[in-house]
Amino acid sequence: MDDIPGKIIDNSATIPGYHRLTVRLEKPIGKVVPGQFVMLKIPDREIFLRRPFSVYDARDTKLTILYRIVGKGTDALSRAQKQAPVMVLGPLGHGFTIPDLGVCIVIAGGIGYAGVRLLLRNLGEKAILFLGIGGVNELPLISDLKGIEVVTATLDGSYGYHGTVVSLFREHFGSYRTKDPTIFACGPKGMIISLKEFLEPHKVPCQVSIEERMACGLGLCFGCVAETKDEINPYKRVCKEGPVFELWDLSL
Amino acid sequence: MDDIPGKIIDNSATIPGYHRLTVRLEKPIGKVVPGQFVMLKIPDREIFLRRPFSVYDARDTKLTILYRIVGKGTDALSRAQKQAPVMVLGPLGHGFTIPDLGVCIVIAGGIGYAGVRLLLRNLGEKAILFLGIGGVNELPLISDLKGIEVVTATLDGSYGYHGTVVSLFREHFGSYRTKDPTIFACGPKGMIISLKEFLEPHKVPCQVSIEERMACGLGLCFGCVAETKDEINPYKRVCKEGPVFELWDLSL
Amino acid sequence: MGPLAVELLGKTLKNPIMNASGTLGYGIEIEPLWNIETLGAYVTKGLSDKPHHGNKTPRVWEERYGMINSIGLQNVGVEHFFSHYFPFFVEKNLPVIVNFFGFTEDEYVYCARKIPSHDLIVALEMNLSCPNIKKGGISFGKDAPAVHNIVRAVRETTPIPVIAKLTPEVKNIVEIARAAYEGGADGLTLINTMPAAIIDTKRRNMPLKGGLSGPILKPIALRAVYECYKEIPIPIIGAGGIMNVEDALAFLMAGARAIQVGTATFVDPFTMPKIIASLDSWLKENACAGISAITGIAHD
Amino acid sequence: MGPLAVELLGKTLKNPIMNASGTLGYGIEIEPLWNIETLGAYVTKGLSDKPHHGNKTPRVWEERYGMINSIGLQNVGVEHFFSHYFPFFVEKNLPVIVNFFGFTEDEYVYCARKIPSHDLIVALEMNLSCPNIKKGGISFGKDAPAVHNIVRAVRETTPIPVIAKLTPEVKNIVEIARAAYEGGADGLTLINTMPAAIIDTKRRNMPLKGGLSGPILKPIALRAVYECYKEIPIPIIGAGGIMNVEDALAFLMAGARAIQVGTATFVDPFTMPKIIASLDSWLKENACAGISAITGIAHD
Ligand SMILES: Cc1cc2nc3c(=O)[nH]c(=O)nc-3n(C[C@H](O)[C@H](O)[C@H](O)COP(=O)(O)OP(=O)(O)OC[C@H]3O[C@@H](n4cnc5c(N)ncnc54)[C@H](O)[C@@H]3O)c2cc1C
Ligand SMILES: Cc1cc2nc3c(=O)[nH]c(=O)nc-3n(C[C@H](O)[C@H](O)[C@H](O)COP(=O)(O)OP(=O)(O)OC[C@H]3O[C@@H](n4cnc5c(N)ncnc54)[C@H](O)[C@@H]3O)c2cc1C
Ligand SMILES: Cc1cc2nc3c(=O)[nH]c(=O)nc-3n(C[C@H](O)[C@H](O)[C@H](O)COP(=O)(O)O)c2cc1C
Ligand SMILES: Cc1cc2nc3c(=O)[nH]c(=O)nc-3n(C[C@H](O)[C@H](O)[C@H](O)COP(=O)(O)O)c2cc1C
Ligand code: FES
Ligand code: FES
Repeated sequence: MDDIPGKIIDNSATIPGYHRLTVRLEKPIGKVVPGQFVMLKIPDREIFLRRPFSVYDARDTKLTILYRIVGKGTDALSRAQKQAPVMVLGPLGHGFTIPDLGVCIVIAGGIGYAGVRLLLRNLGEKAILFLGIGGVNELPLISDLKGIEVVTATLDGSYGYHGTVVSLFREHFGSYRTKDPTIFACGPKGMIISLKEFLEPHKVPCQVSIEERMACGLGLCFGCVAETKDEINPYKRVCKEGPVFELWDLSL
Repeated sequence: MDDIPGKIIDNSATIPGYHRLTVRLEKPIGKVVPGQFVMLKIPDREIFLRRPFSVYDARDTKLTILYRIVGKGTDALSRAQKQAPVMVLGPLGHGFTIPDLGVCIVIAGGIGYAGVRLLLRNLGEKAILFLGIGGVNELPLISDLKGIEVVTATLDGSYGYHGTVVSLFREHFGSYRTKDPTIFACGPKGMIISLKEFLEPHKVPCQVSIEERMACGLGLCFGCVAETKDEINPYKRVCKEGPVFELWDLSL
Repeated sequence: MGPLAVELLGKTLKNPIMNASGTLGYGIEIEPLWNIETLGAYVTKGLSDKPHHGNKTPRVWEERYGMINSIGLQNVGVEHFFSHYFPFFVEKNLPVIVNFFGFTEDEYVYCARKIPSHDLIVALEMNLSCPNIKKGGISFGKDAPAVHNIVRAVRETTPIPVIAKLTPEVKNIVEIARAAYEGGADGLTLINTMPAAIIDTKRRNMPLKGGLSGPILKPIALRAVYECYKEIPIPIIGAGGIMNVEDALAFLMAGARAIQVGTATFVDPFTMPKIIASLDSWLKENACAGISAITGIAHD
Repeated sequence: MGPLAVELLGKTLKNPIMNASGTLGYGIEIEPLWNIETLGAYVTKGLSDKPHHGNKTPRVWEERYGMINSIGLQNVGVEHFFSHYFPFFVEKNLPVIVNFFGFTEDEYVYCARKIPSHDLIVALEMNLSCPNIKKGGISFGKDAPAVHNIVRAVRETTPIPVIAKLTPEVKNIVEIARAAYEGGADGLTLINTMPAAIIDTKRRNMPLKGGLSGPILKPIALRAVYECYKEIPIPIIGAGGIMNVEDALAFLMAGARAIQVGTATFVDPFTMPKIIASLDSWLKENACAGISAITGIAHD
């Protein structure tokens, strides 16, 4: 882990509202466990704190993230020019643990895809991706994903299954039950909650990557906690003990 | 008076530590009385308030100031690139009043030259300039001054008279006494004070341009006052009733 | 009146934007740039029974995202204001809030007594940050009983509505606001500047201490407005670092009926007309019938 | 020891830089980036007699040039700290200041009692911003008599030097500092966060209120240090928005013996090692024999 200066080499919209940012770092970020993230210093003086983003791809001195514009920080980032200087602190947090056996089912909702992209690349054809997006126009988000089976749900029904990704997954779950499945999920809170409700009776292993507002990303401030079932110490830091948690440990 | 957007078209060092800034304004600033100033919004987000600078030159939509780097604002300004956007509020304040008759003696100390440059241009050969600088290396500051008699004092004796500009002026004063002289002065506080001490017995008319830290430049905040001999209302705003005052009205 | 109009202390203002006291001179100075009638009301520079000269310079210093001032309440005195400057507002038909202060309780009362009732005078705004020379220079606005007494004394002096303007340098602003309310205040202005100091590390000295204003104050002021809105049933005027329409909306949503812009005018003298225009567009874009409807909605 | 060394409460620290409580976790978290022995001392996260879970999220929010936090004093409890985390500092031979709090006077005393005397423990830092649940949640640090009493109670409990850490939300910080001094405090930390709130104008709600920290606090903190240095004869540790060596120098010149860095670490985790290195260069460039010589020079 280090805080590495870098320069933006690409910052273009994949689809409207979603940008892919590639940074050339002064030195390699090192080994990244899928699910880990970086704290990015956005090159705009109005943005005081850093922002957390999942590592989308990291090879040698090139680091990529995929981000959605949701507020002033991501908006400022989307306006950053090539060559703009950034600082990349990472890799941070506790990532996904890949099981030795069984089928790997990855469920991603919207920008949650960014959080599992590296996982998918590592799993390769061992994985199947259930993807939930708004409509067919968001499909280009996964255009760089090769050799992996994808089952898609769109909220507007413009492509694939018409409905939420959890409903879609529910319909397919039966065929995986006996195959020792591990589930990996990343997406909006509502998605995680309905996934939990569905899985409750089945108690299959499920790792989820969750989000909280962060200040430091390093475990220093205790600003980013999630409530767990640990009775002595319920609030765990998303940036340190997470962002990937066992679904069954969380109090959602 | 208006607040006019502009773009930097030149911002180069005249001599080390002294920059000349030329701005292309979106519309002409209008008639400027010599001694008037502008409040400049420096294109750097770290600089919160505007900074006051005398109008050095203004023709049509081109405005020039000459500034010395003394602190964080002028330092940031010196690093501003061509095409950087600025805002120019002006012309502001009460400038010099040119008498109908008599000889015009202009005394400038260091960057004080910037405050009388427009006056000198308007006076033309009616004027004589007593200039005080540190050494010969600062002489290029007045290289654009044509057709005016200049008598120079340097503190290090490297050019012209060796000493302060007020000592130099003192030696010459006798020859102007009978010529109905009006004196115009701009320079550091110490210069103004020693000028006053010298002129005290003679009581010739003397207009001085003075400086104070400013917030608004418009007479709104009463942040920039100078003490005058007015008993009812001693503190006058440098940005509104000044920056040019009758020397004999001031309590220095 | 249009959708920006607000009711304040029995008068209707055409919009909720006014200057903060002491940041728009005597009003006439801004005329070369824009018409002062643009404002909902003009708030006077702090006036006193007798004229005051104020402090020596430096009086202002820049700070990251703010500034510190130590003007020292320079003003021409209340009588001179009414004879020389007030007619300008009458001519413009612009409502006026008269900010005033004293260094003793008597001075507040004498000054208030000299302020005439006039259709255009919306209220007297009491600057309670002023040092009480009888109490060792601790400002009037810091102790609940002192606030109660001085507000009551002024309230009994004048038929004009009284607004208490509070300092944030207190241990509990809601408690102080309550004391003002119980003393008879008809409204609150929140907040005045926060005491602060500059250290010049080059010269190794302390060139200026005084009141901090500008964006740096905003989160402190917003909390004061938010907390007092819940507890005190009189209208609040918000102030502290309002730079743009977003900031103005935040204060209104936190509970302000109207807002004051101070330091922002020094950075961009057109800030207030811009905010007024942007508020108008905001109402249209958000299909909101009137600006008053958003006062306090952050509490819902 | 080198030119950066400072004496503090009978111990020598190798430099005057420490973290602010609650902004460097339990100390071990920063190890992947730099050695914690770089610091003059480590200040613990606020500890209490019993563990505390803290508040629900959101707990942090960005503000222009600062942030607001409402962590709610989550901590593992003082006993767990000493059994699990303190040995790390012993191994590193790093002086420790133990920040602690309670919700009643008794809790302060019980907690202080559990803190062992140890050569590395420089002082106990009492967080007086903590709400007093018996007094309706108003913090201990706001009234002079309350501060006097609680400091005295702790002082009588422990042989370790006691530092009072004050909140800026008071009517007169010098008066509070004096009460702490007279109650027996051996030092002061100035200042804790300032209460503030965020309004989200898009969602039209108030997502978070809590303590404001970061550069926005600096001028307020500098004034507190400057004023207390003149009046109170015990060492001051300065805190509030220190981002770089310039800021550190400003606090030292205003009167601080040492300084704490909090929020800056979130923006750049290397802030403290950078300040230490820059202070060292500054001393050389300014031909200054020791950093202690600049404490308070802005007063000369
Ligand atoms: C471990 C982790 C990994 C993440 N990875 C990605 C990623 O790969 N791609 C991506 O687009 N986003 C990711 N996020 C979310 C991203 O950090 C936020 O969208 C971003 O910080 C918002 O900043 P802003 O200034 O634009 O928004 P703000 O103006 O601060 O807020 C706008 C909205 O964003 C939400 N938000 C703000 N901060 C966070 C946060 N830290 N986590 C979640 N929501 C937040 C707010 O609640 C609000 O709804 C990740 C978050 C975490 C914690
Ligand atoms: C009416 C007027 C006209 C001026 N014209 C010119 C000009 O043509 N060219 C030029 O170089 N300078 C001029 N000045 C001075 C110029 O405004 C200051 O040098 C500048 O504001 C300093 O800003 P800073 O941020 O670099 O300095 P800071 O970091 O703020 O301070 C550094 C030093 O500058 C001094 N200073 C800061 N503000 C002012 C101020 N408003 N007036 C005087 N000293 C100040 C401080 O006392 C300090 O010594 C003028 C000032 C006034 C009032
Ligand atoms: C230069 C200056 C002068 C001020 N004078 C007064 C005054 O006379 N009376 C008063 O009540 N407040 C005075 N204030 C405080 C402002 O009215 C306002 O409450 C404060 O500045 C916060 O608002 P802002 O951040 O928008 O400036 C003054 C502020 C400044 C900056
Ligand atoms: C996330 C966070 C947690 C904090 N926790 C504590 C604490 O437990 N005890 C305490 O006395 N101060 C606490 N503080 C206050 C800091 O120690 C410090 O006084 C304040 O933040 C000002 O310094 P800064 O501007 O450098 O952050 C905390 C501050 C932050 C930002
Ligand atoms: S963001 Fe600071 S502990 Fe997680
Ligand atoms: S700078 Fe504001 S009155 Fe002169």
